[in-house]
Order: sequence, then structure tokens, then C-alpha cells
Amino acid sequence: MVNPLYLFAASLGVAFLLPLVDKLGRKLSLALAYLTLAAWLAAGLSYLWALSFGGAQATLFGTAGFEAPLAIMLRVGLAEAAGLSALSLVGLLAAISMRNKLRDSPIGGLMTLLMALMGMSGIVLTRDLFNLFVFLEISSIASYGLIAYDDRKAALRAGFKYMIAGGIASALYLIGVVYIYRFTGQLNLDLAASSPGLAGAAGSAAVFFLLAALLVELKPFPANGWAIDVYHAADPGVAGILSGASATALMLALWKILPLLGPAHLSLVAGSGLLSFVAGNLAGARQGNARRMLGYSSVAQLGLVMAVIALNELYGLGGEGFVYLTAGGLLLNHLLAKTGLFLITEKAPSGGTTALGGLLALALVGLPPFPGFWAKWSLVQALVAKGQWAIIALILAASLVEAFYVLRWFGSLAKGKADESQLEPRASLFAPALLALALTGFGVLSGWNAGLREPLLWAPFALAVLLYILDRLSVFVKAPLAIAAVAAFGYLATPGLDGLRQFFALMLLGGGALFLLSAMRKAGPRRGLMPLLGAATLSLGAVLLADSALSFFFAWEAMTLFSYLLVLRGKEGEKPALSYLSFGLGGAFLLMLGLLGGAGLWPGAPAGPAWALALAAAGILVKLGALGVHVWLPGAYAEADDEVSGFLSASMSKAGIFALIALMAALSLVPAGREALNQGWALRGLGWLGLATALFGALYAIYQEDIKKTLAWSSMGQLGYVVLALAINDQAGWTTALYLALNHFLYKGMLFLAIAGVVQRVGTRNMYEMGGLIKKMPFSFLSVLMAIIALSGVPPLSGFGGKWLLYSSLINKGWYLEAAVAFFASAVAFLYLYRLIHSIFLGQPKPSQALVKEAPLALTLPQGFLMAILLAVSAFPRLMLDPIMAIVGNRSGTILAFEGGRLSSPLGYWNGTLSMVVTAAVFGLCFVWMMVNLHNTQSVKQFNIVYAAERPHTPATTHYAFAFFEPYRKALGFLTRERAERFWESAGGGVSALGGALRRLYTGNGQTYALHIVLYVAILYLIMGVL
Amino acid sequence: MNALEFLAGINPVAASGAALVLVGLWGVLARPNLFKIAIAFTVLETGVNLVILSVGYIRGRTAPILDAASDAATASARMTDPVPQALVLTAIVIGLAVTALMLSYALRLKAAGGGSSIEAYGEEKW
Amino acid sequence: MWTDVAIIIAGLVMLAAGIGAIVAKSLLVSIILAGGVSLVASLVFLLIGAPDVAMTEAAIGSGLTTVVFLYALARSKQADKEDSDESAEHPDAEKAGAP
Amino acid sequence: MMRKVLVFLALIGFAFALLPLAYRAGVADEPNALATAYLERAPAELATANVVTAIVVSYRGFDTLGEVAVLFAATAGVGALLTKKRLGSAGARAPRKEATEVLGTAARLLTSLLALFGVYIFTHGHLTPGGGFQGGVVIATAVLLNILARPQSHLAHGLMTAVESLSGAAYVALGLLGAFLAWGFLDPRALPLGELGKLVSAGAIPLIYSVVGLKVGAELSGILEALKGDRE
Repeated sequence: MVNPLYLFAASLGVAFLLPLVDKLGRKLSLALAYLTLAAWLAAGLSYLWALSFGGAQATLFGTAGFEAPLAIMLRVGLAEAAGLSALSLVGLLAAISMRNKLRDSPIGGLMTLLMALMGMSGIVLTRDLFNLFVFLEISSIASYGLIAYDDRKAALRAGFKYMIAGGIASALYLIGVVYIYRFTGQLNLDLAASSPGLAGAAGSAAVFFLLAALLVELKPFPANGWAIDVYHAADPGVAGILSGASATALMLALWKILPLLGPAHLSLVAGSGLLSFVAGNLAGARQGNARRMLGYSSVAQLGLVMAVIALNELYGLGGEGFVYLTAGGLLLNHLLAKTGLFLITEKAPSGGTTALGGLLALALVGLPPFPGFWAKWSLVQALVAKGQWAIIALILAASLVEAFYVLRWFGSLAKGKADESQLEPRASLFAPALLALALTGFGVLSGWNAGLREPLLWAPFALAVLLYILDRLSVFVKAPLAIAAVAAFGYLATPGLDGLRQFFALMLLGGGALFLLSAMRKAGPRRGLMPLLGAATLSLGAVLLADSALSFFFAWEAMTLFSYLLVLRGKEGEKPALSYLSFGLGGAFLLMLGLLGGAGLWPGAPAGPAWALALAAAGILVKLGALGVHVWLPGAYAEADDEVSGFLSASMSKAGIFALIALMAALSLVPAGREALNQGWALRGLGWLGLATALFGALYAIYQEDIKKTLAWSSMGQLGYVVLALAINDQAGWTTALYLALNHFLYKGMLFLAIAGVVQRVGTRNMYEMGGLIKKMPFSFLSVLMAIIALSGVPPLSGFGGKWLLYSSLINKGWYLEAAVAFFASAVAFLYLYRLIHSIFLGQPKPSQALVKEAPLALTLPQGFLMAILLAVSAFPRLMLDPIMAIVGNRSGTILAFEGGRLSSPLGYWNGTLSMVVTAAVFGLCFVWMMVNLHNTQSVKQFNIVYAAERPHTPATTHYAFAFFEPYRKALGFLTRERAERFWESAGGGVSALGGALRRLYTGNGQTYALHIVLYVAILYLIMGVL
Repeated sequence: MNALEFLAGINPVAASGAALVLVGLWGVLARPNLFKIAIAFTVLETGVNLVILSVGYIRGRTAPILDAASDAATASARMTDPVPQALVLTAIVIGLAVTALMLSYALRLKAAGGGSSIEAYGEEKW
Repeated sequence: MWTDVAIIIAGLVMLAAGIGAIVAKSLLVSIILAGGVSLVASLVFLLIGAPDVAMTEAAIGSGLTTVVFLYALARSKQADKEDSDESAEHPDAEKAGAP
Repeated sequence: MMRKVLVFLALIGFAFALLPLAYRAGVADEPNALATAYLERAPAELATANVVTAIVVSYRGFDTLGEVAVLFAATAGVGALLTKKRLGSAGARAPRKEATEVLGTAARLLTSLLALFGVYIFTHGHLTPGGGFQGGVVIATAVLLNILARPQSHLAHGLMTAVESLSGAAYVALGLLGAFLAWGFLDPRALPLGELGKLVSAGAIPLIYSVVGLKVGAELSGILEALKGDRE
């Protein structure tokens, strides 16, 4: 390994000579400076390589030809090498992105930049406490200079506050160092740590001062107002360097002094770290300015890393490797993502900015496959193992808030609402792109390292990348490609799966393929749609493939991620997507806790303790949109692109059903689980939850004028039946659940596809603006008609079988009240179904819609396909029921049995073929009778309504079916007041208000910030005394 | 313990240093004028320097410099601790650097027309 | 022992001068008092066998720092004077500074 | 009022943390092992009479290099902040009163004397109290006197910059010399140690302290010059 002292010599030599070199031209100075930074990066990477793969050991380098304790030592170990590489990378990229301004500013800017980064490298490398102070000062004084280099007034204001904070921190540090020297007789870190002198109260106080200085530099809440102001106001490149590189160096400094710290110190670090994570994120929740928001997020992230380092020391979470993986992973994730985001805040919105901003934002909030995801998983895993529930709850709740505001910003960026005043249109995206690339690379590497090596699990991301590269091409090229990828995935993945999973693969992958096909309904590239829809489909497949807690959660989060982006892609998708993601992530966190607690959702997994299963079930129910946590559902389903809505409702919701079934299957595998299930109240509760979801979904659906909202609420209701059926938990119940799920997939697919055609042709989603489309779009009409017959459960289509099974199993179980409510809910469902036909296809055609054509082939084709399956399984129920009953197997309470084509239960029997034949015969006879007797029919002409001198605008006056079920509101309206919406809104409002109150601390007055710092230190000291 | 012993235990250099640190800190926290803050910081720094050197204070010992007359072998037994002195040298220079930079900031801010009170520079907040 | 007494006296002087520097209305007085604190501190350093530090503190802490302060004060006063003298806008007048 | 109370509480809290520490440490009776090692080894190993200088330039020379870097970064920051352009018209001075002839002559005389004194201080850093930083300040004082005596004269800015850059580079080069000819970066034993107490002794220490002195002098002059408002 090359002696790092040469790098210091190079940095200083270049910096010292820059004023002279600059006389030869700024280009030369810039080149020299970049070369120096690149040399640091190269050295860091070479150390990393040598230590990881080259068999090298951590090495100490002496200065001035002497060794410790006489001289200052530098150390290159794995952590140092990683930190050095990371901060040099960030520094180099930030410097490159600042090149235009560095070219036009005084040479002092470039000189301070070099000094700042050299100072940070020194902080990372030195093993001497006083030398650490010198490097802290180099990096902070150079940072003060750097902040001022381009002469922004705001940056100057913030820089002064920074200087005050830095001055107080240096005083604290010096006092700490000198007393450590007094008590140990050493300045060398390792020798001081091994000295007995620090044991007593005096030594502990000396260490406290040192620690307090580092803590202040690490920007803990509430002593961090100065830092947030600096992030807010400084040049984005400088903010990136401070948030990324400087924070890394300081964190390594904290890590370095760990051997000096006692338990009381560690508790202080852990406590203030957690407090910063929570408070920083809360304060960020209200923030509109992008850079200030990133500042709050930086504060929070650093707090988390700090807390992890200290918690590991306190509770022994997992040793050094664990710290590298979690604290290191979180830090790396933070520094790459945050620097990239800071750099992006000054770029004009464009496709590239959005894509990169999205990538970095998603990485920041810890979604797969980025390093933060793996780090958070390991962290929570270790905390679960130690039973630290309060800490877990804090971390996850604050993470959720962070995801909320970071992605709110991304949403507005994606929708082109970025603050125009901050833009610098011609700046290049080179640096952020490289950072995003590094993040992705590290993410994949950590995943590989964590044992996720099944290529098919990674396939969603690979497909997303591939299709994104081809995104300029027409959808007619990409869609077949995506379908082929899905087919290949299915071919490779499904043969190894069990019956249950194969059954679901049909709906998830097959459905995905159908909706990919339907995306060809519009020409053009339809950018973004194919990569996301393709990847989402494969992520559903990955959920089925998962064979461990981690891989299950990985696939689950991938699914959440891609579907969030799909919803966001919708024209009005910004808000629904945010709400979708908040609930999706909240649910995912619950599921994660369940999985880590031992809830096994993959074949052969053990069933964990009851609480784990309950948490997992709760997480899954959020994903299913159960009543109370359904708030995200109508918006997400309604505002996504039309084929995406179908995909979400028909296919993706089945992934939730699958998870619930897998959970219950895992439960019933072990005796303890069976016992828990047999206790009854849990299942009965689940049943009632499903039932309430079914009822309220239907109730909400009937008042909608928006066709897609109607379908969205309907989906929620229908999934409620599935949950109810599952809760019955015997052979009949399971069969019913699977049957209902498949049935829902078929008819909801048809409905959404048909409605997609209607909306595409008519150009509106409001039912009162449609009418009489039966003649223009007969195929769509047929599709909707069949679908609602199947949905409402009247013969002859398969829906009848589903309802028959449901009532049979409910009554068999003795759940009479449930059966009655279910019946009532079905009746309500019939109301909105009727309306679909009535308002859209029947009645008077609108004059403006005279030229409407049938839906494009890309929509009718998959509908025809689904229709054919529906007819087949209706006529021959055994096609569907045989595999289902084979999957269900011999569960307790086997009541269903086939005799030929006749399915019988204690309550009677159902013969699908026969009922099809009978119905067909009856209808045929009626039809013939009509043909014979009603030959006098004539069509009614459009009423020519003329209003005197005014044209009606309100829908009520122009459509007979507007507010069709309004009269029912008097009877049922009290049920549909949106209580859950109001609950979640006020919960969100409470969090936001809390954040708003917290950030009032940051008054903008540098002196107040200084007061915060001194008070913070004094209070910490008092707390340490108590501990 | 009687009062005399207590007093003898106190390191007078450290005590005056600590007092100056507090005075400086008070100025930093309570005087809104930018220049006054910088002045308070120099007082604070002087205090810190005294505290650092207090650690090397050994009663009755001389400066760690050999003169030509004295014998190198025995001289070291009469000398005081040189390490804090080396540290203070560094700290003093760094203090000057910070002061100069702080004053430049103050001048630059003032040239932009914001006045000399720190309260006028709170536009970045919340 | 006499060293200690001298140090204590010096400490009290420094304390008084330090407080004076903080409370003084005039910046000029403050600057001079702060320089005085440094000067007395350098005497203390000399007393406790640190001539190197004493020299440095005297030269940098009380000498150069005071000069830097005085320069900055003069510049600041000049700026004030110009602000009141010339009501016309400066060619490089800063927008951000306007209240 | 609230604020005053909080400031008071903060100071009380800080004092509560600080004073016990200062008291508990007390006054040492003996130098510790490390200090004794320096005291005994510095004259022998580095032929340096001033042990503080030995520590500052050699044993902990890396700190001093960093210290020079701090001053350098600060100067660069000050220079970038206080240019004429950035300070607006406050930088463009009306012609100042010419200093009197007497002062001018005295300044010329004193300047060279002071500069000589500065050089003396940093070349004798290994023998007597003082060294590069103190000598640098004295040189800067000479420059200051020059500024005061002739307000209108502009310093030879280019010369200052060149001195600052080259002395800095020379410092690094001397450090590297130690790495190549002796046992490590900044090792002053690259040059012959000579005899304890002589001017030409202590290896590269006098040289290092000289370049430090020049650099510090140039930098401090640069700060004064920037404050004067002459920077373009």
C-alpha cells in the first residue's frame, strides 16, 4: 500500500503552487486539482482492493521517521479505505459539477476545495487525537472558505453561523484532548484508549468534551440549525461535499474514538442519534424547499448512523462486520444519494433529471436494490433479535416520514413542478449519474453479499434497466419484448413451484402479460410504462419464488417500488402515488417485522410466534386495502394509467392474497399454529374485517360518478370476500377463497380493459358524460356485461359458483350473521354493477360521441382471451376447481366433493355445466320469442332538449343517470362518511404539525443556534451524570 | 479537607483559563454584533490556550530549552512538559486563521448591506 | 508559590479585561481589552516556563489579531460612512442586502 | 428576557461541566513519560536545544504542516471574500492622505530591521524560543509598517504570492527529502544533525522553520493586504 503521506504532500504541494500555476491559466489549475482528487480516489480504491482481496492487513504509517507515542500515526484499515474512497469519489464528482463556477471564481475557491477534501481525508486516516483536531480545523476552515467561494449572499449568512458553531466545537475538542493527555499521558488514540487513566469520573468528563465536539460537528438535533442553513443556502456542490464527504469523515472520527467511550457516552450517542433521526425527519415533513429538505434528511441520516454505531457497542448487535454492513451501508447510501440529490436540485427538469432524481430518492429512502435497503434489513434484524422494540418502532416510523417527504419532492419533480428559480439549465448530469451508478452497483453487491443470488429475483430490476435503455423505441417493439421476458421468467420459474404458487403464477404473470399486451393500445414510445409494468410483473413472480425471509421482503418491496412508480406515472398520479407508497411502505415495515420475527411465507418455512404472524398479516392486509387502511386504494387504482389500474386490481392484489394464504398455510403446518388458528377469535376477527371491507367497498362504489373509482372500490370489496373466505379456514373456505380470487382476476381484468377502451375513446371517466355506447362499442359492452354477471354471482357464469361456495362454507361453519351481511353486500354490489351497464352503454348516445369506435385490438384481444376462460370455467367448473381442491388438499372440515360435473356440499349441489345449458336454453327461448313477437320495435330518437337562452352546465341537467343512487344516501349515507380517510388525514396532520413545531427551533439566528449547542452540551453532561 | 488544601489543589492557570472560556462563551451567546462575536471568540481562544497550557504547568520548572551551559542529561529533570506548549502553538495560529476568516465574513456581509447585527442574517430558517 | 499568586492576579486581571471586552459599548475598547487579555496571558505563559508560547501569544494573539481587528473595524466604519454619505446606489450594490 | 435566562443556564451548565475537570486535574508534579521521553530524546536524536521546536517541527511535524495548511486555507478564504469587486465601492478607496516624510523614512529603515529580526527568529528556532510562526509574524509586522507608512503603495502582490507558494512547496519538498533520505516524511534527519547548540545543526529543522516563517509572513501580509482592500 502506498504511504498516504505522499498524497498529503501532493495535495499540499498542488494547493500551495496553485496561485502561481493559475497565472498560466485556470484550465491548468482545474486539471491539476482534479488530478489530485483523482489520486486520492485511486489510493482509496487501491487500499480497499489490497485489504479486501490482496490479503493486506491494516497498516500504521509513522510520520517524521518516528513511531507512536512520539510521533503522529496514520492508519489504513478497511473502514478508513472505504471512507477515503467514498469521500474522494463524492468530492471529485462534486468538484466536477462545480467546474463552471470554479472557473469563474477567484482561485481561492479551488484552493479551499482541495484543502477541505484533504482535511477530511486526514480526519479519516489519523490515529492521533490532536492531529485529528488539526484536520478537523483544516476541513472546517476550508469549508468556510468554500462556502463563500461563489459569493452567494445566502451562503455567506449561513457560513457565519457555521463558523460560530465550529468555533464552539473546537473549543470543546481542545479541552477534551488536553485533559485526555493529562489523564493518560498520551495523544495517540490507541495508547490513550488502553491507558487506565480514563477510568474515573475525571477521565470520563474529559472524553465527554471530545465526544461533545464531534457530536456537535455531526449535527445532532437540536444543535444543528447552522448545518441545515448551510445545506439550504450553499452552492449545491458544496452542500453535497459537506453532507456527503464531510459527514463521512466525521462519522469515521466518531467510530475511531469508540474505544475511548464508556457505556454512558455510548448511551448519549445512541440517544442523540435516534433523537436526530426522528426529529430531523419530522422537521423535514413540512419542508418545501428542496435543499433544506435534503438538509433535514441529512441530519436524520447521520443521526441514524451514529445511533447504529453506538447501539452496536451497547448491545453487541453483531460486531465489526455488522457495523460495516449496517452503519457503513447506511452511510454509503446516504452520502452517494444525498450528494447526487443536492447536485440535482440545480438542474432543469428533464427526463434525465427525473430518472436520476427518482433513482437517488428511492435509494435514499432505503428501497431495494440500493445499499440502504440491505443495511436497514440487517439493522432491524439485529434489533429484533435483541428485542429492542421501542428503537425499532422509532426507526421505522421515522423512516416512513422520511420516505414521505423525500418522495413527495420526487413526485413534484417528476411532474415538472421543481422550483425554477434554482435551475441552471446547462449543467451536466454526469456527476449525479455516476453517483447513481455507484449506488446501484453497491446495492447489487450488498444484495449478493447478503445471499440473494437467485438471478430470477433480480430479473425485475434487470428488465427495468433493459427496457429503460430501449425506452425511446415504440411500444410495439417493447411490449412484445416485455411479454417475452415474462414468458421466459414463467418458463424458468414456475416448474419448480408448488401447486399454490403455480396457481397464482397464472394470475400474476399471465395477468401481467395480458396488461403488457394491452399497453399497445396507444402508439408511440409511452415512455416509462413498459420498464415499470414489465418489472412490476416480474416482481410479482419474484414474490412467488422467494425462499427466505429476505428474498420475500426484497420481492415485496420491489413490487411496492414499481407499482408506486406506475401510479405516479398517471396523469394526476402525484398525490395518490404518495399515499400509495406511504401505506405500501408502512405495510411493508409491518411485514418485515413479521418476517424477521419468524413468520415463514415460503415453502418449508417454519411458522413463527403468534405476534410475528399477526404483524405479517397486518402488513399484508394494508397491501390488500382492508377497511381502515384502504385509504390509498381508490386514488391509486383510479389515477394510474388505465391498463395499470387493471394490472393493480386484477394481478397485483392477488400477490397480497397469496401472501395471506401462504401465511395461513405456514400456520397450519405446525401444531402450535393450528392451535392458534383454532382459537377462533382471531379468524373470526379477520372474517369480519374482510366482510366489512366487502360491504364498505360496495357502499362506496355506488355513489361514484367516476367509472374507475367505481371499479376501484369494487376491487376493494371483492377482495374483502376473499379474506372472509380465507378466515373460514377449512376446505370449503380455502376452496372458496382461491375460486373467488381467480374469478376476480378474470372479471376485473375484463372490466378494467373494457373501461380502458371506453375511456380512451370517450376521453372522460365520468359516467354522466357517457351513454348509449352499446352500438359503438358492442364488444366492450359484451365484455362488461359478462364481467358483471360473473361479479354479481348470478347464473350461469362462474360468479354464481363462487357465491354458492361462499354461502355454503359460511353456513357450514355456522357463521350465519356473516352470511347475511355478505348477502346484503352482494345486493349493494349489484347496484353499482347495474349502473355500469345502464349509464355507459344504454340510454341516449351523446352527440359528441357520435364518432366513437370500438376499442383497439390491443384491448379487445386480452378481453376476448379472459372471456373465453370465463366461459370455459363457467361451463366446466372442474377445470378450475380440480386444481384448486388439489391445492387445498385434505383440510379439516372437508365438505366439498365432486360427483361427475356436480359439486355437492351438505347444503345442496351446483352443476355449472347444467346451469349453463339451462340458462342458455331459457335465454335462447326468450330471444326466439322476442324475434317472433316483437317485430314492431323502433328506435327512439334523441330528445332535442332546448333550453331558453341558456345552456345547461351542471351534469344533473344533462344526464338522466347522474347521481343515480343519491336517494339511497338517505338510508345508507351514514355508513359512507369517510372515517378512515379523516383518521389518517388527522394523523398525518398531527405528524406534520409536530414537525412544524420542531422546526420553529431553527429561527435563523446564528446566536440562537450557538445557544442551542451550549445548552445541548450542558444537558448531555447532566444526563451523563445521571447515567 | 481544609480550605488551604482545596486552594492548593486548584490549578491557577486552568482556573483562569476556564473563567475566560466562560466569559468568551457569554460574549458569543449574548452579543449580537458580528465583530463583537469575533472578539468574544478571541477571548474564548485565549482561555482555551490557558487551559491547554495548565496541563503542562509544573511548579518550579523551567522552559524546555537547553542552554549551552547546562548539562543535557540532568537538564531534563528541571524542565516542564513541552507537549502542551507544542499544542498551544498550533492552537494559537489556528485561532488567528479563524478570526481573520470570521472578520472577512463580517465585512463581506456588511458590504452587502445587512448591518452588523447577527439578527439581520436569519433569512434561512425553519 | 509566588508564581501561583502572580498567576492568580494575572487571572483576575484577564477576567476583568475579558468581561470589559464583552460589555464595552465601543468596539475599539473591546478590541484593545481583548488584546490586553492576550498580553497578560502571554505573561502567564512566560511565568510557567513556556517562552515559545509566550512569544507566539504576544505576537499573534495580542499583536497581529488586534491589528487585524483594527483594520476590519476601520473598513467597517468606512463602509458605514459611505452608506450614509452616498445615497446613490453603488455599481455593485447587493440586492440581497436590501431590507 | 427568556433568552438571557437561557444564556445564563447554558453558561452555568457549561461551567458545571468545565470547572470540576479543571479542578480534578490539579497541578502535575512530574512530567509524564511521554514528556520525559521528548525531553531526553530530542537533544540526542535531533540535536535540538529547544525541545518544543523539536516536537513542533519533527515529532509532531505533521501537525505543523496541517497548521500551515489551516493558515493557507484561511488566507485563500479571506482573499476570495475580500476582493474589490466583492466589497463593492467600499473597496475602492479615495486617495488617502500621504504619510509624513519622517514616518516614511523611519518605516523604510524599520522595515528592513524588522524583516531581519524575523529571519533571526525563525532561523534560531531550534536554539532559542521562537520559530517560524513568530518570525513570520514579525515579517508581517514589517509589511504592516510599510502599509501604514505608504497607504497608496500597493504591495508587490505577485512577489508575495510567489514567496508564499514557493516556500510552501519547499516545505513539502523538505518533508519529502526526509522520506527519501531519512526515515519518513518530514524527518529532519535528512540533513546532517551537527552539534547541539550550533546555528547549523538539528538537521533540516532550521530550514523547515525558515520556509514556514517565510510562508507565514507572506500569508499574514496577504491577510492584512486583503483587509486593506487592495485585492483585485
